[in-house]
Amino acid sequence: MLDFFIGHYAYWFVFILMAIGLYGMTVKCNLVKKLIGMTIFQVSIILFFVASANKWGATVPVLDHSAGSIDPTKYINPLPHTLMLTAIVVGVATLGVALALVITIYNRYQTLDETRLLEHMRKDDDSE
Amino acid sequence: MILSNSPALAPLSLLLAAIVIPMVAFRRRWLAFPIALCASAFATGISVVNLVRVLSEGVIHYHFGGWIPPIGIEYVLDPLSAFVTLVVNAVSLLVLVHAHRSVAAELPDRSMPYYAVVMLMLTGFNGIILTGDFFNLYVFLEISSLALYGMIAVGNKKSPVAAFRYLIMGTVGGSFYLLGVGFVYMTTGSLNMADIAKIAPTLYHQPALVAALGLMVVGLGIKMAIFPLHGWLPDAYTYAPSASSALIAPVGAKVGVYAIIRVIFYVFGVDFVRHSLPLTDILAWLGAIAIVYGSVLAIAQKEMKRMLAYSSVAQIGYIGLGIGLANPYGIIGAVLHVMNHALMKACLFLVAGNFRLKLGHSTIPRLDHRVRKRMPWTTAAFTVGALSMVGVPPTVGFFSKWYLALGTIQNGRWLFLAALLVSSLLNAVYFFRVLEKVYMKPLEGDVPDDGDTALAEAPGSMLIPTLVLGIALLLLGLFNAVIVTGIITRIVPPGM
Amino acid sequence: MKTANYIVLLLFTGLMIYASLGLPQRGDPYATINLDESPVHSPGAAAYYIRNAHKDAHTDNMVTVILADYRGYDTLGEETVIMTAGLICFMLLRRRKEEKDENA
Amino acid sequence: MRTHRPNPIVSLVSRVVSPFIMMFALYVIFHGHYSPGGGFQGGTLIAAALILIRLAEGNETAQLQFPRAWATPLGSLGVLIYFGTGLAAVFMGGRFLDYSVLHLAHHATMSRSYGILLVEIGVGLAVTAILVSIFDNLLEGKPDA
Repeated sequence: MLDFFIGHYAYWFVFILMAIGLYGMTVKCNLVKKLIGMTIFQVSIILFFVASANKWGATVPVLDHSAGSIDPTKYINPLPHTLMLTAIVVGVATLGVALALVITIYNRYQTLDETRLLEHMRKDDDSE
Repeated sequence: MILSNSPALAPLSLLLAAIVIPMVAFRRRWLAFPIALCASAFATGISVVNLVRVLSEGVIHYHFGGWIPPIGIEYVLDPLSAFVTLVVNAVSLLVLVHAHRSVAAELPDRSMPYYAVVMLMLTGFNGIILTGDFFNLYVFLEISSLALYGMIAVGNKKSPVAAFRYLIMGTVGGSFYLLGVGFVYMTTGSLNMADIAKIAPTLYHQPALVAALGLMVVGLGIKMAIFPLHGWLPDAYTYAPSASSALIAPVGAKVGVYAIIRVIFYVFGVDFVRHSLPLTDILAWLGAIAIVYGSVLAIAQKEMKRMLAYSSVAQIGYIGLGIGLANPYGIIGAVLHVMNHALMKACLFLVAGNFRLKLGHSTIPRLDHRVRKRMPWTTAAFTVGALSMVGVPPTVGFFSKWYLALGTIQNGRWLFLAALLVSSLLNAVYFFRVLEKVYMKPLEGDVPDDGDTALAEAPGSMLIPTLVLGIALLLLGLFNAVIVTGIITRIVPPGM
Repeated sequence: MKTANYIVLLLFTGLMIYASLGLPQRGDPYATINLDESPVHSPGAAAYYIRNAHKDAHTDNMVTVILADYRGYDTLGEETVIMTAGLICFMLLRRRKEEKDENA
Repeated sequence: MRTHRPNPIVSLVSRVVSPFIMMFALYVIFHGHYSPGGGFQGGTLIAAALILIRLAEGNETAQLQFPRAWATPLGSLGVLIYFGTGLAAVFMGGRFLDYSVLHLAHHATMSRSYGILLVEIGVGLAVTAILVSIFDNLLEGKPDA
């Protein structure tokens, strides 16, 4: 039972973090707060992968020549780390585009509050 | 050399164009369009070659860097992926030809980055379709979605808000998909689709794998706007520049549909889905609801692009219904409808673009029969597209509905059959509303019939793609038996 | 509306935690992902990388070898993603400045 | 920066620190074969050094160091280095991104090693240029400019 807990509790914290991120994205009205939630959400998934790469008693995946023959149990799984390097870059790129959109929106409407933004848009629709 | 590398060449040529455009066309902007057009034409040619090769040689695997699959990344060229790449590349080539004038009119000073971003979107789509690796699919999904956010955001005043909402939704979708990949990787230890297809049947009722399937389908569903997750779609299509909506609407959602077909039927397999999660039933019900919901809302719209956007929701419902039926007729209908809807939507959006260029608007109540007199060819193309959407026999639209109807009858789902029939009526209502304005409505007031010389047929670069699509709708309808027996029957996945 | 949101979030977290119960023990060196062979006898990718990275590419850092060689196509995609982001920021925000540059 | 007030301490410290960050970044890129590191990490560090100068010295002064017009073509060049390495392999008769056929060294494994280095340099260049470009563009689109 305790073994099972130790083998899984990290994932549960990751999912709680994920829920916090989703909360920021869905409930908050300010667009920048939504972006903060989005970043938390993405980081939680990165943590999920990195947590899964762990092996007890293993070291970083850089070959140690002094160890002689290669023992896969002595190095943590390198694949999730590689995938997450890519995912981090994707996250940065998305954040950059999102900030560009936020700046464009602020320049046009002078507000970042979603409810007021929708009001402005409805007004524009009526005037057309 | 070209032949041995042909599976990878379509996305790579598009990517090369996207890299070269910012370097070459930074100061000489007029170069951007020819480069983009050449790359798109080359990709279309390569897709034709690939389809012919697949039909004669069988499935082709392409290993990047020479590494064998679970170690490296592979591209898989089977009849389904070859067919869908050809549809995507050919339709976008036609739309790109059409887009030149409307980009010059709507985005005069941003044409260089715009064409580069269009090339990146097509790279992403080709990559998603061809890849045989789950993580590679995620990377290309993100390339195409980032490009889509950008293409939507350069429209009118409201477009950045629409793009931002799509960005938030799309990121949730992409992250769900990535989480699903994580679950799959941790339970099976592999990222290669063919490898997982072998391992998954040994893991029925493994909650992590079931969750992975659910997360992947929901994630892709958000990206492709399956019915309850379609919230971002109408605004995005309406506020985007007309070149963007004509490029995104026909092919964007189809790529998501393709990915869902691939994940459900080729990776996890029908048996896994039947044993673990009532996913196909859910998809079928959502599809049926989407068909009716989208059609009803389309009737209520005044703006033509928004009407077409809601009609897209309905049409994606047809495809979802076909997938959800999970029998051979359903799959044939769904894949055929992928092609049909790409052609029909492209045709109709091009017509909307022509109206926008010549009339300055595409609002339905303001159309009148002057349009038919001055723009006869555009009106003819619209008529063919509308008839095809309704499903009148000689056009392609009839045949996919026919196969879907056969599928519902085979499964004995009469309610879904009813949804199909009702939606055909609703389609007729909202398209005949436009046709009635164009053909019947007399001029308002005493405006002299030939006083307005500005109103004329669209220029050749816009008219020809529209007409080609209109003729293709008729021809492919007449020869659809060839496509179905030659290509699509070979797509029906194993286990059905 | 807000309460519905909270309920959905709680349900999501609960479902995910339930799904995670089926995952292998974290840190187990003999879990499926870390084996040399998958259950259907295809090579296990992670163990292959650890064993052969140095032999194949004469590079000690396995992450570098996977990133640039075994899964190099992913990294090309990653580059493309960030180039897309740069181009979109350019397209959305750099307009007035470009005109100014050309006038000068 | 709109209201840039020069501060001698900030200016001096960032001017001194920035070259060392870049030095370390080059180490991270070129030593990525033997220790944690690589193109993306190093590229981000160079971009951080450039952005530090932009923040401390004001955007106009920083243009002397890295003009904003370079960023987009340079980023494309970085991706082109990566893409070109892959395409060269196709022309030498291998698969896309198969560095062993490139004959960068006598042995196929060493050739792979050099191929990886080449690709990492491309990644570093692209990431540097594009992160700076995103920063510049965000600054340029600032409200009421």
